[in-house]
Amino acid sequence: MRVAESLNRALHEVLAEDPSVRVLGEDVLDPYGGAFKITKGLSSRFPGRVLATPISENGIVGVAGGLALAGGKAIVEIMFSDFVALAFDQIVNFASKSVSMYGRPLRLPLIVRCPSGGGRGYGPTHSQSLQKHFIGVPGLAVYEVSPFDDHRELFGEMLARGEPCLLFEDKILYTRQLFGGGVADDLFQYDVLPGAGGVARVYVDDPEQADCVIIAPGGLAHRALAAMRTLLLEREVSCLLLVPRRLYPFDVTPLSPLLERAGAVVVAEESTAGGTWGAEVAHQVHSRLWGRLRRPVSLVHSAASVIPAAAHLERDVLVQDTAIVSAVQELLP
Amino acid sequence: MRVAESLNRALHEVLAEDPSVRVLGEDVLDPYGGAFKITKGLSSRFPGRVLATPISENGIVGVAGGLALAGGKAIVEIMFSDFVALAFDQIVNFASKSVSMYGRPLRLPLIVRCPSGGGRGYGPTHSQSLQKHFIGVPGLAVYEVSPFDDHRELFGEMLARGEPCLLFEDKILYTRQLFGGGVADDLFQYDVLPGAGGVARVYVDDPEQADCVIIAPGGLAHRALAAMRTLLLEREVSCLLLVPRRLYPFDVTPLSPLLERAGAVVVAEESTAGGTWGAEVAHQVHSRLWGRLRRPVSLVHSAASVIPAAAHLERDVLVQDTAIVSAVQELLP
Amino acid sequence: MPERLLEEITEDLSDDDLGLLLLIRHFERKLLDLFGQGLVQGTTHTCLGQEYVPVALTPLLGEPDYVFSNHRGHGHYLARFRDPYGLLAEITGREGAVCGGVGGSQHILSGRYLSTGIQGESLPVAAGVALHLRDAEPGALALAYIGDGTWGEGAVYEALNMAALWRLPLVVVTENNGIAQTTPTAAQLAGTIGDRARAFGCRFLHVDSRHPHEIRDALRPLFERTRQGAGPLVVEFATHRIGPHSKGDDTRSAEEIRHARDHDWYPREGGSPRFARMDAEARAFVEVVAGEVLGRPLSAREG
Amino acid sequence: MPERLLEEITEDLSDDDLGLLLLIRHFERKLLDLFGQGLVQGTTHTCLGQEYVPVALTPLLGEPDYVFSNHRGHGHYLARFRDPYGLLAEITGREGAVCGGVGGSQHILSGRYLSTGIQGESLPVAAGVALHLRDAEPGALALAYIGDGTWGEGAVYEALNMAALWRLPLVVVTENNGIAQTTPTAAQLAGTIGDRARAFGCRFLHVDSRHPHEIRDALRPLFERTRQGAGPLVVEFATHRIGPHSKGDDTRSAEEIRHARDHDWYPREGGSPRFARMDAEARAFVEVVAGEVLGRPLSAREG
Ligand SMILES: Cc1ncc(C[n+]2csc(CCOP(=O)(O)OP(=O)(O)O)c2C)c(N)n1
Ligand SMILES: Cc1ncc(C[n+]2csc(CCOP(=O)(O)OP(=O)(O)O)c2C)c(N)n1
Ligand SMILES: [Mg+2]
Ligand SMILES: [Mg+2]
Repeated sequence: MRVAESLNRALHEVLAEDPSVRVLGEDVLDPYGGAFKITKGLSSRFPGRVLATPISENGIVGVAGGLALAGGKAIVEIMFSDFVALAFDQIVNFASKSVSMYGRPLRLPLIVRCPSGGGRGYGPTHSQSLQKHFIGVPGLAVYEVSPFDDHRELFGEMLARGEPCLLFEDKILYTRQLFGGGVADDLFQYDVLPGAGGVARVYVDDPEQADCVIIAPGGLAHRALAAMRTLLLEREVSCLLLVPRRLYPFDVTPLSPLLERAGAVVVAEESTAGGTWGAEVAHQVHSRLWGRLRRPVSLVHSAASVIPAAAHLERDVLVQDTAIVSAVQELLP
Repeated sequence: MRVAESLNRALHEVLAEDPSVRVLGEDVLDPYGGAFKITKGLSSRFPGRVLATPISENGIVGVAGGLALAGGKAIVEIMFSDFVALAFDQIVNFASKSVSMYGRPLRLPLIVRCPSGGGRGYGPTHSQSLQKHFIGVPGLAVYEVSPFDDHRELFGEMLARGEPCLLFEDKILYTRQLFGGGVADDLFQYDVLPGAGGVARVYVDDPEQADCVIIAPGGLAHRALAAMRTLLLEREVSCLLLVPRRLYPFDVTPLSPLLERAGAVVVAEESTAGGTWGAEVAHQVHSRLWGRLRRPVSLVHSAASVIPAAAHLERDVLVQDTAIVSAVQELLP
Repeated sequence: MPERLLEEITEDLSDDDLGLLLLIRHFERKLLDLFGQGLVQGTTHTCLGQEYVPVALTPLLGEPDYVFSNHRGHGHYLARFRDPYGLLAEITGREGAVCGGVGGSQHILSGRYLSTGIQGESLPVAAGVALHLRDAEPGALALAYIGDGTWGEGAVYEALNMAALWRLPLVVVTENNGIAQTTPTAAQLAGTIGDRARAFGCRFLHVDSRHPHEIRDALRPLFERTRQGAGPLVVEFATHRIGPHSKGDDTRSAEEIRHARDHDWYPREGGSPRFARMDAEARAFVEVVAGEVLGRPLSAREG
Repeated sequence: MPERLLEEITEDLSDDDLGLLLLIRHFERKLLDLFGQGLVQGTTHTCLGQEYVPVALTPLLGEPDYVFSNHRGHGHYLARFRDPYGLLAEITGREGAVCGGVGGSQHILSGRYLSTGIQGESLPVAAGVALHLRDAEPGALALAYIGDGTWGEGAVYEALNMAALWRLPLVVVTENNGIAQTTPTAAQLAGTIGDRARAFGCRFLHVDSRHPHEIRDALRPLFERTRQGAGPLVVEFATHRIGPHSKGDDTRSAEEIRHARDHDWYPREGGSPRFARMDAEARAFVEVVAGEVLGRPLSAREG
């Protein structure tokens, strides 16, 4: 099953199980089912609970906040995550404030789905990875879709938080296969790190025997895997990949033993450098494992540039597997 | 002279010297001169060049972007920086993209002034320090007002960049005196670190003889000074305070010799933790000075909370000098 | 609606209405007082001159209805809850504060009443609540108060559009006091609020009256139709802010302020004996409230 | 403006107008073709059926005027610059691309022409440019193209309000093709665009005609007044998108698509001999352009 289908199926299940959930977004109705088809079939199956909205990102998120406030649950689709910039106020100043600024906890079950990332030639305003701009807001959780994850469980966890959640969905994943059965490919297997809130770990034989740990959100999974393959086959370097479900709040503690054992850590993400999620993770790692790493955590980002539309220029800018390979190699003796 | 007057005077000079500069914002006209009086006198002296706008933060920043695009220069006042959330799209997706996304450099001299920070009892939506959410966008520089800085030079530098700049102005500074003549107070002197793009350094006798370096943006200056005083008088610990003019782009290289000599670094800012400017600085420091610090860089933030309106509750949440004192003490042997 | 003689207004009112009007008036006056004495921090926006709007509207609302208020919300709150203790405790950060002192003057939640300090932000939220009510509690509505200046925010139009498209039970009450902070309406609003509302497919009523009975009579059937699915209603009150925007920041000319004061519902000459008595009672009551609340310990934060 | 017989349209036109119309038509058709062959990446929105709008408007604009275009901007660009080489190179990332291949189909800057891919974002920017022009180059104007769906964005109203308040030389051209991606206008827009524009103090004209001469005659005096300080003008073209939203994503029923096609200015029966000749020429020219451009090396990025 492709990741798009998995997300779509998860939404079907969520709506079937909980009649208080609504879905809102631009062009989400059948037969179209959303620009990336993630909402396909929902409007036919759950009439009245799926709303095609005007082109009003700020307004839509506000409406969803109102639904959530009044006792419903709302899932918003932002057509391209770049447009979530228009809803920054409703997300940061309304929804995530409301859950605590009235002096007592308020439930506000709201998910804002954000198809993100480049690699599809959509150009500078349709390709960004804006996760980092939403990190570190009390009352706002940030998640990212991973091809190793159980998406039904993911939506369940987000709705159960009772506070606004952003879900970044790297568009590049939509057409990729969901991993299943613990097998990533012919070389790598995966499982879930126990007690870490849904962190997948991907490794050759033994997660505790890696030369280097790569931490990356779901959108980077395939590039990380490709890098691990190269490193293993061409340099005999074995890596452990950790893919967290939730980017914020994020606590590196349950990962530390693995990181310490390897002594070398790379964090990769598609964003440009500067104030990133990776820098946050790195800071936690450095603080916790001071004196126990061989080298400082290495951050892998895209180039400091807008994301060009032309495929060959875009490739030069965005993080590729080769950048991860280089970062790992530079860390090792 | 108070910082508010210094900023006001700088704006007067900028408008007097460059007839292409306009000022836009809510309630910026005389006799009011803006909610914090920073634009006082401008509309009387430069009629037609100062525009009181409707309450339309996104629109105002867009209009300013248009002015800048067409050959003018624009300075926008956002009444409270919290409202800049409404203009996130125009800032991140239009102004900072436009300077490079058309395949060649485009000049877009635009300053968005953002009165920020708490400590004045304005409550959760009027007290935030949102700097971190704007860090790391290519084409977008982030500055912060410092009481050690030359504000005329600051505005000059921002306009000369020819790209959008956010200027955070901690409201708590407005009523504080601008430092002058190299004297911070009876204990501390200051000067400008050469070759570092306007980083003030504040120290007892010798900037090269500090037990610890504190890096903090301008809004934290007085709290850092108070902490340094306590540390010096009560613990005989001498600190060097570094206050950068520009938060992004930020390069720690020119600061490294000072940091290395001290071997202990604290970065303090008023934001909540998570994806902060401080984490970015820390990452640069760790990468550059690997193996040459006694302890990991310590980050000081406000508590992970909304900012309460009531003064006593607000104080508990926001960074105080005492938090900086503790952070420094924990770093030292 | 033609305007009645000003003096008539207070005399026609029930004790209940008049008492509420006076409670709000004296509460706001006391607040400015406390500010002057440095006993209140931060900012606060009093509704002096505009008290009659929530007093008129509140009886049109039932328990299931939501109210969204804004920065100038003390009157909205007091009209709904008659709880000066909780509100003053909130504003001064004392025990018994309705939101523990976390929200303060501009950020209040109590039951189905919510205010927040970012202009225009509440309108899409109110539309969302109305959407929920439309389907889950038919007959209930969401009412949102905004000022004339807030019509500068794009969020207002995104919300009106969706509310009209989806025929939501939303009432937008605009207190058009002719000014936003220091900016006259004519300098920040092109065209008219009425034309804007209608252009977005909303029903609209302009209200000049300051008489609660008249206002209620005019609005009752319109609210009713909104409850029954006729879609959003925008009501514009021509009103006057007779005090400063927040505190000590009134940049209007003496003449402009006089003009505003001329429209005050509060009789200049002191009014009838009943009025004088109730006025004195309200004033005294607010003094009691203030004394009691300011004597309380500071609020503690939960959690 | 009454609508003339469809067949007349192309016959009345000068060679220049007709040539431009046909250039745009064949350019867009070729693009869909190239997409089909996998020779174009990303996304692109063709203006099939709407070509006459920029063809009609461009002669009303002078060098000092700014044009703001949107996602559906190939016609706007070609009408202004007649540069199919630069545009196709941009869309396919080849040497000679007008923005080096960085911007692509939706993000183009050339002189005083600028497009961007976020709906509504350009309106406040265009207002700012108009403000600059009003004072620095009186007589010049800024013209912004938006679609009907884009009237959902709050930024549109913030911009119209300021443009009207400040009497800016801004023309907002709405190509109302009755749909936004897959959403019919009636499902995303309450009220009407005309009422909205007027409610914000803008002058307004609805245009049904597809005839460039008629359109120009109707608009010339209105543009002139906007240039002379009469404030913003909103023009709504009732038009039809006869192709998909981008590629292969037309969810309309066969009947709806037929209805759109019935409004195509491009004669179904092939038209006059002159038409047939020029049509063949334009088609051939676009083939030459495409062959030449696709033979070029990939664009290199400066700096
Ligand atoms: C988004 C936003 N921008 C600006 C402000 C600052 N502000 C608070 S009240 C106000 C004026 C509001 O005017 P109006 O809507 O007419 O209400 P009034 O104060 O007259 O009751 C402004 C600009 C704000 N709170 N939120
Ligand atoms: C802010 C924003 N939201 C959504 C989109 C995605 N999008 C691109 S075109 C489009 C439909 C636009 O409709 P309309 O304005 O009517 O123009 P048309 O496509 O019909 O020419 C949408 C939703 C976008 N580009 N920007
Ligand atoms: Mg007002
Ligand atoms: Mg359309």
